Amino acid sequence: MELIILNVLNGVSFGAILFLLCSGLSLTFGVMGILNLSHGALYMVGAYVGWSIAVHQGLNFWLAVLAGGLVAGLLGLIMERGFFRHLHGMINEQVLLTFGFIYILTNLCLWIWGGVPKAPYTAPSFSGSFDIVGDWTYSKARLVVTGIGIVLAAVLWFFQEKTRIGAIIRAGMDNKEMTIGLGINYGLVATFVFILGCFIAGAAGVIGASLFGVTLDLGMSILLLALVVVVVGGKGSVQGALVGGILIGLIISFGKALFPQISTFLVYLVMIVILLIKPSGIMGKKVQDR
Amino acid sequence: MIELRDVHTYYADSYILQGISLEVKEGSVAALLGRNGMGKTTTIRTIIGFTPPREGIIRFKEKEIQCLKPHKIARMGIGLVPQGRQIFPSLSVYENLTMAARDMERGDAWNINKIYNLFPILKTRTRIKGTLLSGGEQQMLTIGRALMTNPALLLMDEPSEGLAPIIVEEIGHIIGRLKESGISILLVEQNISMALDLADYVYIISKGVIEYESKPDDLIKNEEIVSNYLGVAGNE
Amino acid sequence: MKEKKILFVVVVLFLSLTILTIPFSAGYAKSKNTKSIKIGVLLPLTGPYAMWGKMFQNSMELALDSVGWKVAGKKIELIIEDEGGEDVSMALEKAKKLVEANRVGLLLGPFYGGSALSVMPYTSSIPIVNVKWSQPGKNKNEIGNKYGFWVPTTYPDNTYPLGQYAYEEKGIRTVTTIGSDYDCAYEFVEGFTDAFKSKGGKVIQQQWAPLTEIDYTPYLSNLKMADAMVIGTLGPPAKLALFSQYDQLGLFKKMPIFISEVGTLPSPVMQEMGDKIIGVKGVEKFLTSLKNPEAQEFLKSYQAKYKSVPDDKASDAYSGMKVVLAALKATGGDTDPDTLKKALLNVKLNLPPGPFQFSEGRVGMVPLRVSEVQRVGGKLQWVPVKEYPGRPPYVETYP
Amino acid sequence: MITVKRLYRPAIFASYGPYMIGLAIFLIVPPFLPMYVQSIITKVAVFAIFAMSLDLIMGYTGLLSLGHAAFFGVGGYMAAILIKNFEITNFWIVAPISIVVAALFAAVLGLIALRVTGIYFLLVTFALSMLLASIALKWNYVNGIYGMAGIMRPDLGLAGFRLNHIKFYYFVFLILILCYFLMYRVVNSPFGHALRGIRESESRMRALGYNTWLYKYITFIIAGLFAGVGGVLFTYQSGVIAPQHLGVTVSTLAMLICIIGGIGTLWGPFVGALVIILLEYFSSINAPERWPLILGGVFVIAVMFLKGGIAFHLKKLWNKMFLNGSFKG
Repeated sequence: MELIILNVLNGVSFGAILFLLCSGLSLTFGVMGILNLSHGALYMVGAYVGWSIAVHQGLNFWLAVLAGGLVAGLLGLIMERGFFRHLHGMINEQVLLTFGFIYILTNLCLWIWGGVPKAPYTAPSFSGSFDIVGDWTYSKARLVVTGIGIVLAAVLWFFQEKTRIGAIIRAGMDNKEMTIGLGINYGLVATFVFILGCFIAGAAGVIGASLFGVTLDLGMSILLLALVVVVVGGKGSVQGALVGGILIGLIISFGKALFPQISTFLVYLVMIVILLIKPSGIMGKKVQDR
Repeated sequence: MIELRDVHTYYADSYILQGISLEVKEGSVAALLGRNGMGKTTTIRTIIGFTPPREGIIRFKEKEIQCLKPHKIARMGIGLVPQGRQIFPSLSVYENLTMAARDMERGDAWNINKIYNLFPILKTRTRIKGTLLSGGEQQMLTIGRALMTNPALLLMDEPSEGLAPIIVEEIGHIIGRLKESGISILLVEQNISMALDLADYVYIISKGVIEYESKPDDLIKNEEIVSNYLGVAGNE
Repeated sequence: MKEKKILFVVVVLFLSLTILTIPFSAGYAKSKNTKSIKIGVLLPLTGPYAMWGKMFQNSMELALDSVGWKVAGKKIELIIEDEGGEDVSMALEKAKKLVEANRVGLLLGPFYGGSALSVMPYTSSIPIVNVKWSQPGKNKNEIGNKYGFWVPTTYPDNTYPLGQYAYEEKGIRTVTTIGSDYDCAYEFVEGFTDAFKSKGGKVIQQQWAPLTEIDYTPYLSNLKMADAMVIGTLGPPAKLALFSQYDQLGLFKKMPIFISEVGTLPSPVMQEMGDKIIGVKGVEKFLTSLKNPEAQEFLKSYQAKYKSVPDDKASDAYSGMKVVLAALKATGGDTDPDTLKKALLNVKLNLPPGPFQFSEGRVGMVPLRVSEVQRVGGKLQWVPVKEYPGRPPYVETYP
Repeated sequence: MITVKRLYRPAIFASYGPYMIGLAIFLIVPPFLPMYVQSIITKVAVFAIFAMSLDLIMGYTGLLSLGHAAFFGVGGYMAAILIKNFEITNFWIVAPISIVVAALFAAVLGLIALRVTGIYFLLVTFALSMLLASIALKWNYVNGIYGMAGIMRPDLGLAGFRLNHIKFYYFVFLILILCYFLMYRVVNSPFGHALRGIRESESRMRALGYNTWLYKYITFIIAGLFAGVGGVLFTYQSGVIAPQHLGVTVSTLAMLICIIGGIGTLWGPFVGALVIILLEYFSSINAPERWPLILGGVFVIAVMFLKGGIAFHLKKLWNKMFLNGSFKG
């Protein structure tokens, strides 16, 4: 029983990080049709920037979250304005371009921050643990991360479902041409969504770093999980990213506890099964042939 | 209000509009008639900028708009009621109406209450997803959505398509009321009788060129044209 | 359109120039210069082990500085190539390039164990001395190279004293272990458990996580309580994540930790981890707190030149280069593999970790220190608590 | 008679010139290069085969695969298993078995992957290749994370004949030419034309009565087969095969080669392989710490400015020079 509770907690908190990372990826994918493989690299950049602020400069953790997000958002702005707008509908090229950005960003991080990995850092008030079931204690930081995930999910859900710009974004995913025909500058909206996605990725990097620290291969390894989450949850919706993130988080956490030997490929198996049963993902809408 | 001069449009390699010229005068309804596949919808798409013309001039409110991006064209005051209605399925009725609303500050501007007055049925469905409405309600929603952008000109692409006759009549009434309120309308139709009732001027398009234009009364008299270009529909 | 054309021309020019000019740049002279000794080095300058690549380069250059880049009257030329990250074919490619294009007299590296294994069949097939920093395991394949030398001791031998220490000095009777799921970590853990079990201790649980794992909480949630936990995880990121998650679960108070390589916890990172890691025990050859003159000299000159603190692996690089230099001095700069091999086997030196010599199986032997994290002068440091003398690897089965 | 010949010669030169020059360079120059460059040129030929096979599905059929390295790796692993674990050294036994196994994998994985289209196809292929890579990573039989090393140049079973560097290069080059012509036959057959039809509009081809799924499936298997050829040769060339070679990095490398060289032409990947492999190699030598930056920069430059690929622009240039500017794509 304790084991189940602990693993659920683990899974949900890991899922919360995955959600933070994927909500942006999924939105960009839904709105612009761009599969931004450099999303994981932006997460990493955010985490490094956060480290500089929170640990190196010793400033407030939340300031670090903001700074990580802003730097990643700025990179997103450069990517979108400088590159992606010239590659409409060219999926090959987009995939390759984002992959190129992984190389570039990773090497720049090596250049700026050196190869020494950074230890997990967090606000002092969230470090440590408190008692839960039995003689077991649980990590405060993980619960805070879960909380942030839930709050952000609620905020994003409200943004997407209850505001006018959210309605425009959803309208654009349904029918881009019609949205433009109603006089909406959808290019601008898409840029905004792209930057927002990158911002969330960067902020997620700082939040994720409070549990996992930062290393140079994070850009690639976290991306693989993020892609799985997007596929499982379905693109373009906050609910999808949340459901996918938490589901994958739980699968990973229970997989490690119950079948450690196959836990690594369990997620890929789940992804393949879901793609075959419902290619649009659990919460996704119908798939359009591109 | 809007004027097309010798407009040529291509879809990739196929040559669709082969020199169209037409005009909608301010406050009037012009009808564009013709069979399927003759270029009616392409004309609408060309005006709004989805498939910009390769040659020719489109003038709206005395400005050339053929080089502008679609959203800029729409923002100049053109409302689009597209073929097949194209309601956004993920949006509620309310959101469908409000998402593109603009120019609300004008005194006589359209707003959500005015739309609900015009289409009382929509008010009762305000929280429902747009695509769950009946065909007629969807058509009303589409018109309402276009009106919320406060256009000076409405481009209506077959608003009667696939609707029961009684609903068509209602839509016809609404178009009439819109015309009275001073909006110019370019009406693309296959329903000849409705178009002739509403229109101040009629164009007939065939294979990408305007074959005939006149007042509606003159067209009714000209049975040869009606049977050649509009088929049996004109005999009803 | 015109702009695009110009851009295209520029790009093509750029590409063709890069490709055409590179082969003619430095280091490609074919002639065999007998006036200088060429040493080829493979280091991880990119990828997940990049933090050590730079440190290795620094340490080796430091060792060379001390002899003025000259030995037996001949100039030493260091040719460093990137072995990449985990794509092991790159190291092999570069090894071939060093041997065949640069005609290096001897080869140092590579660093990463996987790369070492991919390079090994090639270096075994040619007569060239290859001094490595990877540690040999129990895998017999690894020792096919009769000109291969390993500066650090073997994986299991490294942790063997720690197992003895835990049982004898600390009264630990049961342990639970966690490690990365691959050979290297298996053998680190095995060294500990072999010693521990031979004394009568009991291993009650063993967990293995994927190499790139960053979330250990699920494993920790599964943990069976024992007298101590042994960590055989490699790589600083994994260790850092594990430590902070261990702390977040409040486990530091409940179960002490023994780790395999203290060098994988770099000093700046230790300071970030804070007081919670005080009392963690580990085992290593070189520690910054060593008092012998060689260690002090190495520390001082490294800090003076590079403004940072070297770790055990840096000392390996330094030691390796020192040993090579001593051997080259003995041969008069001759890099003939048999002569050099003989010279290397005869080298006896006092190095930063202590007296060094190769075992018959060509594995380096230095004293090992069981040590503990303590706060010394406001800084967290590894402080040696017991020294175990260097001895031939207990898995010595080399031809 | 003579005048006719004279008129004809330049025309032949004009249309086949680039191929002839390219062939001549690749036949004549290598013996004069240093040995390690020969080894790199051999790698170029290997990746040319691999990238061509990717081009079959990407360029001609319009399927975006991010998991093509799976078949490359399976071919390579199979060869390594036969050589190291079964101790079969004869190339003529090892290669066919490995290639067939790669094709079999393609046949099985194709059944899964081809159930979806577009970007989802990209994701499924990606997941499948990562699945294989993570299995290889855990499987002790294939040496797990370290990969299988120490594979020597192929034994061709001819008494007294050993392949040295340059002979191995010619051997690989010969196979490259062979693969090129086989794939050339495929893409220029009615089958190949149907593929291009599918790329342009799958629904139209379906309406015309083609079983488009079957066409795609067969192409997927053929591509897997040739990727297997590349994989086998890669194992021999590099002497090592590791889990990374099944994964996404190698797949994107091939994709980059195709895009830089030119999608939808078979010799485009060849040019691309030459540029990319040499660039990767030499930049990693000249800037050991910064080569990923250079490579990433090339990704970006290639995508932004080399639309259509080098092959396309080279051909345009050639046609301008020798065919009076009349350009036929």
